[in-house]
Amino acid sequence: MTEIASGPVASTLGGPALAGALEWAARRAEGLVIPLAALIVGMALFSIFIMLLGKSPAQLFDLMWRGGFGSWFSVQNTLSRAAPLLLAALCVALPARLGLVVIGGEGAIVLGGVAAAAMAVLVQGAPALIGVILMGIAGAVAGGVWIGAVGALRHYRAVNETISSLLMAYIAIALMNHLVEGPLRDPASLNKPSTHPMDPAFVVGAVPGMDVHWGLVAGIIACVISWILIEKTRWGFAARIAGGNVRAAQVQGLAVGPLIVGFCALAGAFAGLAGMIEVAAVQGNANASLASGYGYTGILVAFLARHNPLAIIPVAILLGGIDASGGLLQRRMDLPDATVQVLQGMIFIVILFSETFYGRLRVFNPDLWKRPA
Amino acid sequence: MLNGREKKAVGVETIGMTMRFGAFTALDDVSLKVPAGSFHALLGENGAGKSTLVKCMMGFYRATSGDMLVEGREVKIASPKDASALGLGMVYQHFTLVQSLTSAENLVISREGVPRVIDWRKERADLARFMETMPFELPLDVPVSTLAAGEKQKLEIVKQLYLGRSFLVLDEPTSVLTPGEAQEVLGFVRAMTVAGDVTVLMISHKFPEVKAFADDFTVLRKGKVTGTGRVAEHDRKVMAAMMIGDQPIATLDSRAPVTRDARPVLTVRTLKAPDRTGLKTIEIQDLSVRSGEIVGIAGISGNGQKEFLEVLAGQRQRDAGEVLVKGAPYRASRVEAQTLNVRFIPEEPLRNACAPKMTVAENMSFRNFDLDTSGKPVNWINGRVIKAFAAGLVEQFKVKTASLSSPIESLSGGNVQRAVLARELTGDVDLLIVSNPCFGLDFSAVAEIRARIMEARNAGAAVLLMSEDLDELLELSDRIFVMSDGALVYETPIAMASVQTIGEHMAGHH
Amino acid sequence: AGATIGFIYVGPKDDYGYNQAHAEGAAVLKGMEGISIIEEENVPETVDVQKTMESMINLDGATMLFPTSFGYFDPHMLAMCEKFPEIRFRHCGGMWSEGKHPKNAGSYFGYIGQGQYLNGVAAGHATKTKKIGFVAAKPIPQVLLNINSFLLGARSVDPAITCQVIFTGEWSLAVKEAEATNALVDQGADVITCHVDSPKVVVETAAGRGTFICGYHANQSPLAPEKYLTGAEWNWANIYKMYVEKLVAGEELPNFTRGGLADGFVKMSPLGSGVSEAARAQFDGTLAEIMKGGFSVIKGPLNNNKGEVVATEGQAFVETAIELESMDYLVEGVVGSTS
Amino acid sequence: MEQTDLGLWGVPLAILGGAIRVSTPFIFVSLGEAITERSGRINLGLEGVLVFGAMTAYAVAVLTGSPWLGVLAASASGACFGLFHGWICKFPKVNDIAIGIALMLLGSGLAFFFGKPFIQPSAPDLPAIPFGLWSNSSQVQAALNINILFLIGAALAVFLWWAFKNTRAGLIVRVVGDSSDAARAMGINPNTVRLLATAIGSALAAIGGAYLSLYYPGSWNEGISSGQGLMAVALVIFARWNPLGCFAAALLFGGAGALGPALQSVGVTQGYYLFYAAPYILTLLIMIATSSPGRALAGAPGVLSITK
Ligand SMILES: Nc1ncnc2c1ncn2[C@@H]1O[C@H](COP(=O)(O)OP(=O)(O)OP(=O)(O)O)[C@@H](O)[C@H]1O
Ligand SMILES: Nc1ncnc2c1ncn2[C@@H]1O[C@H](COP(=O)(O)OP(=O)(O)OP(=O)(O)O)[C@@H](O)[C@H]1O
Ligand SMILES: [Mg+2]
Ligand SMILES: [Mg+2]
Repeated sequence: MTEIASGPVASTLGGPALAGALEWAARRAEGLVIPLAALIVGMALFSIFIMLLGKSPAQLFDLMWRGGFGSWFSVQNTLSRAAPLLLAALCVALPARLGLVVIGGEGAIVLGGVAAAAMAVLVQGAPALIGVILMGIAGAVAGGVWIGAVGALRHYRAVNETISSLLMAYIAIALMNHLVEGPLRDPASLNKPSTHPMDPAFVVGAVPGMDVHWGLVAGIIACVISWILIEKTRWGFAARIAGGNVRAAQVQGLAVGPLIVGFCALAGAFAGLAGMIEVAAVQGNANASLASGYGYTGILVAFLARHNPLAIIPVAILLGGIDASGGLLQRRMDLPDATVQVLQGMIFIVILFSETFYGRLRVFNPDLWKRPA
Repeated sequence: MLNGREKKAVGVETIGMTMRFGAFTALDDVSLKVPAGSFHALLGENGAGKSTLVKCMMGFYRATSGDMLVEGREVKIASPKDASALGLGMVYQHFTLVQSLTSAENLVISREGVPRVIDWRKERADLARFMETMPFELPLDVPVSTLAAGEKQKLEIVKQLYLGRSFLVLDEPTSVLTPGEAQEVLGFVRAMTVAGDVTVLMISHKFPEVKAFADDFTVLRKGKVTGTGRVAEHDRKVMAAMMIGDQPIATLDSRAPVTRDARPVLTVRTLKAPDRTGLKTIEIQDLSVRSGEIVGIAGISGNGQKEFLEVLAGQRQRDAGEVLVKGAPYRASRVEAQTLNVRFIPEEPLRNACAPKMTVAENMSFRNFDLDTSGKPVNWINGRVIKAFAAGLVEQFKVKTASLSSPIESLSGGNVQRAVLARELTGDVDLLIVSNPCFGLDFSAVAEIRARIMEARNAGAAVLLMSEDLDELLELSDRIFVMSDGALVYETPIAMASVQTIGEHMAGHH
Repeated sequence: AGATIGFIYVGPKDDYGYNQAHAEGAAVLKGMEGISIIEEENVPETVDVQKTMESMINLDGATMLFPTSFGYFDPHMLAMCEKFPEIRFRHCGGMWSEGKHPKNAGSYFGYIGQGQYLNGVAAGHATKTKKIGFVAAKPIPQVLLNINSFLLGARSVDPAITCQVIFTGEWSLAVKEAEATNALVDQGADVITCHVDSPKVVVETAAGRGTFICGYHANQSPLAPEKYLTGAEWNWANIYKMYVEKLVAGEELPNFTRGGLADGFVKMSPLGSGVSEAARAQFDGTLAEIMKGGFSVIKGPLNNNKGEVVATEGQAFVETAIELESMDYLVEGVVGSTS
Repeated sequence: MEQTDLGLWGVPLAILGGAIRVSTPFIFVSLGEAITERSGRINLGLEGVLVFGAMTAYAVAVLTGSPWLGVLAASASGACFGLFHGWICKFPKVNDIAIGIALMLLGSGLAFFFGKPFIQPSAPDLPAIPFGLWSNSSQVQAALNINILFLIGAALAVFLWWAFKNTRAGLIVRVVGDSSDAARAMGINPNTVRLLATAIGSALAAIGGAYLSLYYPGSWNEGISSGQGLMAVALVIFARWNPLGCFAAALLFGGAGALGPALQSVGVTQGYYLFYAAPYILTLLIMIATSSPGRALAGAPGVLSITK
């Protein structure tokens, strides 16, 4: 108990300092080494699969490297694909900290996009910054209301959030299609029903020096904010208590209902923002392409990141990289599109499996490296 | 298997039983002899290794080394199945009934040789015949989850008898029973041992029942046998000394008298709320707890105490009535609890008052993580402050934990209890609401916790104590209410309290 | 001079429908001297397709791209055109217009409505209930034109024929397409055609219910040889070959290419065994007329199914008419609505 | 066969026919998942299993000419996925929900990968029994042309409902789902039971896939499933883990799904997207109406992670 209070920093002399550093390293290394090892094992398994098909794993990994990370272009390609996943994954990770399994982020993304597009038409001609902000608010509110409703149904009516969020995702997509082809349709959008194009001034452009839109930055900021919220603020702490044990939270007088609804709404707002960015940075209007599965991929990202908002960033980039290299595999090795899916499935299963090793490998036990008392 | 009941009691012996969990030795060369037809008590403080020993005997754990003899013959018990084949059965400390199955399903599926397809007509007839030989009635066709704790415990024992055990281990069987029920159950089991139907090994922390029912006893301490003998030949003090060595036992503060003009801190009027089935309501007409007094609420579990507590803790909606704390309406919000100094200690704290996977330090900060040292609200969490705060409490309340950043679920039950007590009893306490605070703890832990509650009372806190343990109520309370069928049906000052009358009101005979 | 040419498909390239038709067109190029073909399937109409185009250009050195899905054009392909002015892009669908869109972009498309008109002629002879059915994805101009053409073709046989349409709302959704087909048959339709990405499900379900079928996108007659009347098929190979030959020869590529049956952009599946002699005769006659060029499917007097006039007496819209591209009505005789 | 115009009668008939046609995959997947969840595990990966089952069934039917061999092969492939999920989830700290999601990806990935050569060929269909011969309306006949798998599914639902109460295996599954400790105290190995329950559940889900590719809509392509596997898993919660409830929920879902096309076919065409959302809206409304606060989900297996 007492060594906690002093901590490794307290030691100054060489020997103890080294031991302290080792102890500190052991504490941190686990979270890094295990997933990396899992990644390698997953790749190895996939190599076997590829060899059985008579293709060369060496060529495969070479292509994957080049397609995902090997050049500045590839890196940007990867980051572009990772960008929407950051916000989509937060939509799963935040409620998960309260013990809720929300799998319907797709609905919030889609509605966020529609709301943002509608807002853009409404405030056409407004100063660019105001327009973008209003679009962002519209998207966030739409998504927030949608997933907030899932949380409210869960807390106040005991409706299971997994099923309700999934159902509501399908309903949201239907609603989006209805609006885009009906009331909100731009009559000039002939063969691709869309809402009216937004004011070009509102376009969310690329990060200077890069070919990746600001959505990436928004996503990273959202992840960092979420992490701070959960780990460093009273609301996050309260949410973790409620997620760990609702009864304990209630006994402490914590407002569990508002916490659940609030976190769900925030999660939905992030997803809605993802929809807004998709409209403002990519599509230029709302159309059926808004429902392109980011919400579902986000579930996977969140679970791989163990619902830790900071871990979402590397996981999304890994996923984006694999995705980005997928095209090259199709083109150069004549492998079907599904190859990438198989690879992702294999890697992710191994990474998820590797969680069983946390706390079980002696090397990572800080006590082993502790300086003698 | 009904025919199993014709089997005779068997004698069981362990020789040099050792059990290690990693580097920790939970059992160290334990030899224990339970002759056929005897009633043997296994004593020891929390964590002494009692449960570990019997779990090894039952094949639930595989002992590191040591042997088991049944009727003098060496046997290998690799799984609960092997134990059951030898006629050894156990009622676990934590219930192992299947909540969503009915009593009848629980009984039938536990027995051996269940046919692939169950003929319920035949099984039911068999069960009915069997139940006639039992001294208590149990509803057979409702899910176990709807049974009261006492009924569950009875069902556990009935199950073992139904399985025709000739050797029965009872791990703290009476902790959830009322004194009357405990008498009934242990009396019945005792009678069976006398008749030579079964041998019993009972783990207990309660000396009176050991005295009343057991023939022999063995004491474990830190995994070693520290004493054994005839119950009749040893008195309570001697056994206690074997259990804890010569460390001091906490003693209750002497009771400061309640002043006449002590202000009421908690007032409950015409409260109405639905119970958990939604079919019945609980109604509390008028209850007030004054500063510096302990008001006890007695009652058999399942009579609305839990719901009452949930209303007070803000976990359950109320239909009508008011709850006042220091004259102000109380809705159990966090701000109210913080400003009015209201504290809750629910029963089974790991399940009801802790987030099991969060660290010890975090759990200990639940009450004030959002306040700074001067009690003003803050929005930012400071890990260092939380740890320092927890370190102080851990020290002061002697919570045993590997580290402040271990998950609290890795602590033993007694230490979780201590941690929660430490959290809730620091600072100014004006109202303390406690439920079953000593469930499953050994006598020295019990003494310490009761002493802390009394200390809080003497410092001026109003204490509402709900307990299923009548002894505890009689020891601590200034006034006792009896709760039955959702209402407070009887009130008595401690000076006039009689176990007899209270018991009758608990059973609803008035 | 060699060239690398990229094809991008929105779905699997062997879907027995839209994407397969393009992939078959691309496959024809594979034998050509100095030409290498790269393909990517299942590319959604998001930033993904932009990155795919860029990746083909940057990593594979592609100099000409064919993003084949309609939704790729705006904004995705346009963004890439701007970014890579030296690369040539040709998009399937009639979106490109002079002055509005960059010079390195272009469109190609076929008048497949003519094919649906011929489908209608075959259907008009085959139907006994005077009710024919159309399973459609979305009420967009291209689809509406196909529906109207199908009905008008049938009405050229018997003006009492009506056509029931059911929109599924998605380009590819097997179960819904099957349900729509069943609903049409339940309402008495006995010839069915469709406009979805993969007609296989519609064709098989309709055949299973015993109705006749007209195909779309590709030749589905092997799926139901007895019941397959004919079908409107794409013939992209001609167009792709034309582009690539010009590219190799260093000639200027047309920005806007359209054609119908006469130009070999569209073709009809061989008539099936269920087609009567009379039908065959009228079919051949109409086909011959279309091959002459200047054929109008939509011509007055014609009302839409809300009773409003869409073409007055003597007014005719030839296949090239610009009005057809913004069609937002269903003609009289079609049961269904555009929203 | 007489072809008549049913007019508005077509709508209820379509709902009936749709319920029978569309529900079968939901029945199999949700019954399979009910078994798995009753044992305390949740396998969200059944969507992937269903797609792989559809592909396997179709491929084997194409290669052997026998649709029943296809169904058999599908269920075997499903069982393999189930065994894999069951095995991997027995390790401590491995999250069954997450593994399920990854399995969804892997299952459909493998199906698309190996299924490419089978998109073109036609496989023989599973047989159906014409229960509608008494009627002279071809529509009624078509609606009552009932596939054998549907009948098996219906029988299976009744059987499982009975078996969970009246067989040793059924009770053991429930024991394990309620409490691992209780099971262990009875000498049951919870991991083994869950392994088998997941394997059986996945085998059934794969049969649901076989129905899709071999009967309705009866073809193999990458879009064959529109999320039936995932939805069916959710329906199990909706059905409160009761096999009869699963059957009813599947019928409701199938019937409501037929509403959209049926209404369009009788001329109700405005806002068709909203009609297509009917199954989801209806299910959500029923969920809300039948849930109530203060009462836990009745029948939820005690150790199930998703309802904790
Ligand atoms: N899964 C586990 N992993 C590691 N340690 C464990 C685990 N379970 C229990 N322990 C250890 O076992 C100890 C005792 O657990 P248990 O709840 O059985 O205590 P107990 O003997 O009942 O003690 P108490 O008197 O406090 O109730 C804990 O201190 C803890 O360190
Ligand atoms: N699963 C486990 N893993 C590690 N250590 C354990 C485990 N179970 C028990 N222990 C250790 O063995 C010791 C004995 O525990 P046991 O549960 O047998 O105590 P007990 O005498 O039954 O206590 P109680 O009176 O509280 O029931 C504990 O203090 C604990 O340290
Ligand atoms: Mg114990
Ligand atoms: Mg204990």
